[in-house]
Amino acid sequence: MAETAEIAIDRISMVYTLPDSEVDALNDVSLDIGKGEIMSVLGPSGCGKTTLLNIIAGFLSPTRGEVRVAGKPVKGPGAERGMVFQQGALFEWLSVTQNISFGPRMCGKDRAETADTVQRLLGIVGLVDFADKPVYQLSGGMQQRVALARCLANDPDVILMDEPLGALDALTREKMQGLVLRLWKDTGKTILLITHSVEEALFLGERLIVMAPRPGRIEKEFRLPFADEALEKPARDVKAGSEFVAAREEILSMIWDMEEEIMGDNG
Amino acid sequence: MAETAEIAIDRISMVYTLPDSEVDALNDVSLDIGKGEIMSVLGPSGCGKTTLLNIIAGFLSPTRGEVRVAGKPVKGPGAERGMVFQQGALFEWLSVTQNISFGPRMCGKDRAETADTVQRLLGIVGLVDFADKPVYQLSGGMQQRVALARCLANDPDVILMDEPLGALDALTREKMQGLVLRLWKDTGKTILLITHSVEEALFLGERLIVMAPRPGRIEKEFRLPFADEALEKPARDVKAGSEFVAAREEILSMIWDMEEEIMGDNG
Amino acid sequence: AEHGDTVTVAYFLEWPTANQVAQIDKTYDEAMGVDVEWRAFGNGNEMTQAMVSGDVQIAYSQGFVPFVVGVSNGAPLKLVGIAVTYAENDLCIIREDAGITQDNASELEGMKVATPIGNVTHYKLLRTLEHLGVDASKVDLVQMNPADAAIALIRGDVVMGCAFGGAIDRMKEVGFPLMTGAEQEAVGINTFDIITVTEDFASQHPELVQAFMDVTEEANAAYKADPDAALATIAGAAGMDEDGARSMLANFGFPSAADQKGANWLGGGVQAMTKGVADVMVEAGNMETGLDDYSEFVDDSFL
Amino acid sequence: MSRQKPSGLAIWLGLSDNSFTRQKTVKFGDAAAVNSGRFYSLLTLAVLIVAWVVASAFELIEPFYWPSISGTWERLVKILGEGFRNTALHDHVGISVYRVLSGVFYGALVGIPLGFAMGLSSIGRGLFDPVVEFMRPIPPLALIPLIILWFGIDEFAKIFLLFLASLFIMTIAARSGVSSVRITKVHAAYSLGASKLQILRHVILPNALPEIFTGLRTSMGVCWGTVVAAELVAADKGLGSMIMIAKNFLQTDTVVIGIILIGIIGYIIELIMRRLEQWLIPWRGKG
Amino acid sequence: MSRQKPSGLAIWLGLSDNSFTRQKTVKFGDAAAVNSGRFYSLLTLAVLIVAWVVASAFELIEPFYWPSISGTWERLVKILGEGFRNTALHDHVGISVYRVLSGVFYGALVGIPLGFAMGLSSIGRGLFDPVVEFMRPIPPLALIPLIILWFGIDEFAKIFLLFLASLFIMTIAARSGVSSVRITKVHAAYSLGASKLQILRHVILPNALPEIFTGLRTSMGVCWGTVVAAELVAADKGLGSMIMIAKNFLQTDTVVIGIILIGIIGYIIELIMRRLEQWLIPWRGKG
Ligand SMILES: Nc1ncnc2c1ncn2[C@@H]1O[C@H](COP(=O)(O)OP(=O)(O)OP(=O)(O)O)[C@@H](O)[C@H]1O
Ligand SMILES: Nc1ncnc2c1ncn2[C@@H]1O[C@H](COP(=O)(O)OP(=O)(O)OP(=O)(O)O)[C@@H](O)[C@H]1O
Ligand SMILES: [Mg+2]
Ligand SMILES: [Mg+2]
Repeated sequence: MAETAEIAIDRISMVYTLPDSEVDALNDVSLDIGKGEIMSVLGPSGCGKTTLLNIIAGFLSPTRGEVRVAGKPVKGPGAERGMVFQQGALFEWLSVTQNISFGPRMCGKDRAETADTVQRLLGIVGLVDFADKPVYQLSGGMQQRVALARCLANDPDVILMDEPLGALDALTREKMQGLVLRLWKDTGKTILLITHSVEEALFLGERLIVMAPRPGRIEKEFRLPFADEALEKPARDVKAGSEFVAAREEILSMIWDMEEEIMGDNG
Repeated sequence: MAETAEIAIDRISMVYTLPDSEVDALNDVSLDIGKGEIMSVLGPSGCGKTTLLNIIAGFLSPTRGEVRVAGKPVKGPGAERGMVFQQGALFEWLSVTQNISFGPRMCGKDRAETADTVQRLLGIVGLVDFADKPVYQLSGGMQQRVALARCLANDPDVILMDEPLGALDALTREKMQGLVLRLWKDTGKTILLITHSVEEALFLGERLIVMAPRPGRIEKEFRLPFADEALEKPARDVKAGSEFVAAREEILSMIWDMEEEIMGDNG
Repeated sequence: AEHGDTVTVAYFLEWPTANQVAQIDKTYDEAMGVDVEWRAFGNGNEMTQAMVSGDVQIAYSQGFVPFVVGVSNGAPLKLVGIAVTYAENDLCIIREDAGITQDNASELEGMKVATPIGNVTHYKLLRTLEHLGVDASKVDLVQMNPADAAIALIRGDVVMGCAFGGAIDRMKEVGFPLMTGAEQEAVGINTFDIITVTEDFASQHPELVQAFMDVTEEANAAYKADPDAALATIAGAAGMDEDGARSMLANFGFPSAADQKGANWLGGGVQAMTKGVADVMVEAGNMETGLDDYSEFVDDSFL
Repeated sequence: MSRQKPSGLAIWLGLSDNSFTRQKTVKFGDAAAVNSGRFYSLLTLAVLIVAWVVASAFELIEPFYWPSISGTWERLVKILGEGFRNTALHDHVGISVYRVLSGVFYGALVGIPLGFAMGLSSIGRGLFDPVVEFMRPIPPLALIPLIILWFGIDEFAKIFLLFLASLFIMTIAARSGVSSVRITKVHAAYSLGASKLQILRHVILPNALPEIFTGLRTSMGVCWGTVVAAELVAADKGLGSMIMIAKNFLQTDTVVIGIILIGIIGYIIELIMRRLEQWLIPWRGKG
Repeated sequence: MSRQKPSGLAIWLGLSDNSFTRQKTVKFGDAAAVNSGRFYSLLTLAVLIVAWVVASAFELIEPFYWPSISGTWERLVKILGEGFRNTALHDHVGISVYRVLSGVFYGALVGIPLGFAMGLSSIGRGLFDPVVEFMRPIPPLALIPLIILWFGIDEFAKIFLLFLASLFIMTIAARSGVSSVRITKVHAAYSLGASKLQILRHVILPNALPEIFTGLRTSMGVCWGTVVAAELVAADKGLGSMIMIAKNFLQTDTVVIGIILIGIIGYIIELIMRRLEQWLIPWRGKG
């Protein structure tokens, strides 16, 4: 099967077997993500977002179906698929530089070259002055910038992000969104980003997937102009645009209804 | 000095003395909050929001100035000023009902009457089915509803909230905002609410105070129509309104500049 | 331990013996051609255990009962000589204020008595009680080493304390012997400590055992010739003051090698006595079974 | 690609991946992917038992180093029937357990109020700090000589030793329990109109319970270790004295039985404490 | 209302509120409002010392129960000069410390790999679980009789006992260190191209270090308590044997000196470990 999709998710299902029951975390999910695309995933808690990401990353193998990245079936984790987690995935015993250079060092890359890469990435994420600090001395926002840089240091083709900005306060978060967008534009990576924030999903997705739970599935897909827009005009203008506000409204009510239906009023 | 303000903050200053330096947490802050008003406070981290609230609550005594609530100078905490904290202030060894009835029980109120109050409050916050659950089994949103009910059980005149919704996810948070607004409308309490979310501050404040740090001070004050509007039309319509979006924009850029000025780009 | 050229000898503190002159003067080391390390123990059973483990090769002045208990359980020990005889240095002291004497000794039933369990003191206690018509099984025996027993008696935690060595002097401050050594000997309760070696050591290094016995014999002879000359040295080695050491030594006997070969001792008396001790311990329920014959564990060839 | 479900037995034995681990591609470093390995546990047990049986049958080991399996069994039956030195086995066990429980009880009785005083008041902290800080690093065993001198060898002396062993553990546990109370909880209670006494009773005490319980568990363990030592020095009854006296008679089988009993009872104590904790403090770690 | 600043001395003594506590209106229940209470500490110390001086001067207590201050001082000078039983005091201290350090060292040497095997592999966990679970609740003291029979009274036997005392603590610490590694860290490392060995070396090991260190600290404490017991049997040197022998001779002053030394050294060990921890694992608790 010839395909152009960088990530081809081919009818995967995931069933977690519990002692007394089974959870349909994903049910017959198919999705293609093109090379250089940035896609955001939205959905209520427990709809299988993390499960999906873990399958693409190769940490879980699906009960049925398969995922192909650059045409090759995923069998396990690999350096060509970088990950950025919510928080706490940095190596707190290492400095900023050591964290960023972790991938190249593990893969046995040339030292001088690695040092250059690290220097360049420190510049990109604006942490040149903090190169030798231990990461635990950094604020939450800075830590996530280190996580981004660490992921980029290996120059992966695909970047998978699981609520990367979820633990940041509102202002820092907005700034970080700009950084992600800039990186996407500059590097042309394929990015898949999970978020709980509707605004973030709208802003950072060329495409947006809304998932629904029980069984976990893709409920709706949108194609959005905002990420591209934001490359030209200020983020705040994009977010204040009437189109953005309207899209936000639509998705919010969709999720709201979805939640209501599932849980009643006890969220 | 005859005054009509429910909370009169009269030129208070607060200096924390550290071993080698002093922090001007609040500098000559004055503010009047009318009876039945709902006021939100916004400001970057470290600008003294919590300090201000703690002084009103009576946990801290200011270095200079004084706070009067209902005309009486504040000397310590009291049951007429209720508090709602971000999280972790519930008594996890008690059930939902026991948490809510804590105040009346401590004050030695009539048992039957307390039971009625609790029942009524359980209804208001939608937790009738969870009355006998231990609170640690509840989700974050439910826990904050218990915290609200617990505070209301004592029927305080003033409710002070320090980021009450800060730890909730976006959807739950929106729902809780509606609840706070409804409570305000129904009970006519004087409410002071600290938040980090611009949207929340706009939505929940008849008046909004923006504070600035070093020294902690009130930078700007707004009078807003949205809280009142939201009593009549759906929250989502209010938030999607162009006025709201514009106000959001203005305040965001104001704080953004404030932060930039203070910390450079390293948030 | 036997690290090539070290031999470890077990001994007791507060137990002044004539051969300690040779211990301090390192006569043993010279005669045996090895380093002799002296290790102090709290009771004879621990000596047996240390010998079983291989860390101690010679026990000087081990109690007779621990030896019997040990070999009955298969410990590879050999009795090669008599160290000291001491009727008056292993006694049960009863508190003065208890109002108990030999005549009403049965009042001990139900009372607490401190004794090291499973050694000569214990054995003598059992024999004494038997002689005085006390039901030993009704006496509340508390396992204690001499020093602890002395403290317990002085504090009044126990009504009677049985011990050997310097602890007896401290006990006598608050009480008197239930039976004196002489009284005990008169009814056939003999008291002596022995010299034991491990079987391995005896078979692999008989010359060292021989040398040890020779030096001991000489030291005993020298002491008997002039007891006062060595007193200071002995007291120091035993961890006592001179008066205490002198009064204890006064009651010690160090039988010569020739005497020991005689029928009273290794010539047959000891073998018989071994059986007697074993029978008493078995009867009192402290030992499972005794052996029929203990003569294979007695070796008089080094005397 | 549907997979065949492994048998329940294989999962129970830890030989097959269970439903949780089956779907993981990388298991190394993933604590949740480590199963009970029960098969290998059974293997270990089997090897140990077979080794003992073989060694016993062929008399490979001198019984005073390690007893034969049949001898140990006979001894156990005998002790169970006749007791050891005129005391029934359950009395030996009972008295040791009683001593431990008493020591922990008195330790808690004194230590908890002490810890509360130290955690709540500058005066309390100041008064007791020097004593607690100085006594804490002294192992209770080192105090045995002094305690014999002061209190003799009676029940009181032993329980006092165990009391000391648990006292400082309980004091420090209670103090840290008090200090760990979230200030927002206390503030919330004040704002709800609670008095100081009410805050002590309804906020600080329940909040300190988990740490107090941890202190109790630690105390139990330490006291169970110390009771053996206390019974070494002077005792007519108790598991520790049983071991010591048996040792004097080279009854290695009784020593082994005693050690095994001590292990089992220590384990049972730990299990009971865990249960109690789940039952009494279900909110533990959920604040 | 400006307030007068209290004197620095009054703050140091804990008699006046410091800058942190001064502004709080409600202090009860607020752990941060409890100051050092140094004045009362000094008071306690003063009372204790005066009591000792008075008791000594008027000979209120039999020296058998508690030594006089002058007698203790003289004894200390004597022991410092001549040593105790032909061994210098620092040798007694040294040998005890050496035994503890050796025991902890070997315990760590065996326990850490064991804990890693148990935390990382189902087979490792299965194989060792029965032994660890069974041996853990047995206090090392109860093993003394067996250890004397097996290994005698030499240095080896003592260190083996301490080794056992620390082994299970270290095993469990290492195991829980391994199990506590956040799965996201391991996943991140895999995604960065690390091999299993690299993950072990660069992720799991550093991540387990804080718990291993806690294990080391606990081991030190437990071994320091156990060394006293280990030295009861046929020891000629060491603080434990010094106390025991001194007690036999009713030298209460030496017993007290020994106990105080044990307390001080235990405290010093604890301080050193804390320092080492801050220095070696600065990231502790900051993950
Ligand atoms: N290891 C597991 N075992 C059993 N069930 C699991 C496991 N992991 C996840 N689940 C279940 O699978 C479903 C999907 O979980 P998943 O973590 O993928 O959701 P999510 O969309 O990431 O949720 P959230 O937004 O809360 O992170 C949930 O119902 C969850 O309870
Ligand atoms: N107990 C204290 N001692 C010393 N300085 C303090 C203390 N509490 C707060 N501060 C300082 O006072 C200033 C104001 O603190 P405050 O907690 O009131 O800020 P905030 O606006 O609530 O911040 P945030 O949004 O992070 O909660 C900060 O600079 C803070 O570091
Ligand atoms: Mg998720
Ligand atoms: Mg704050």
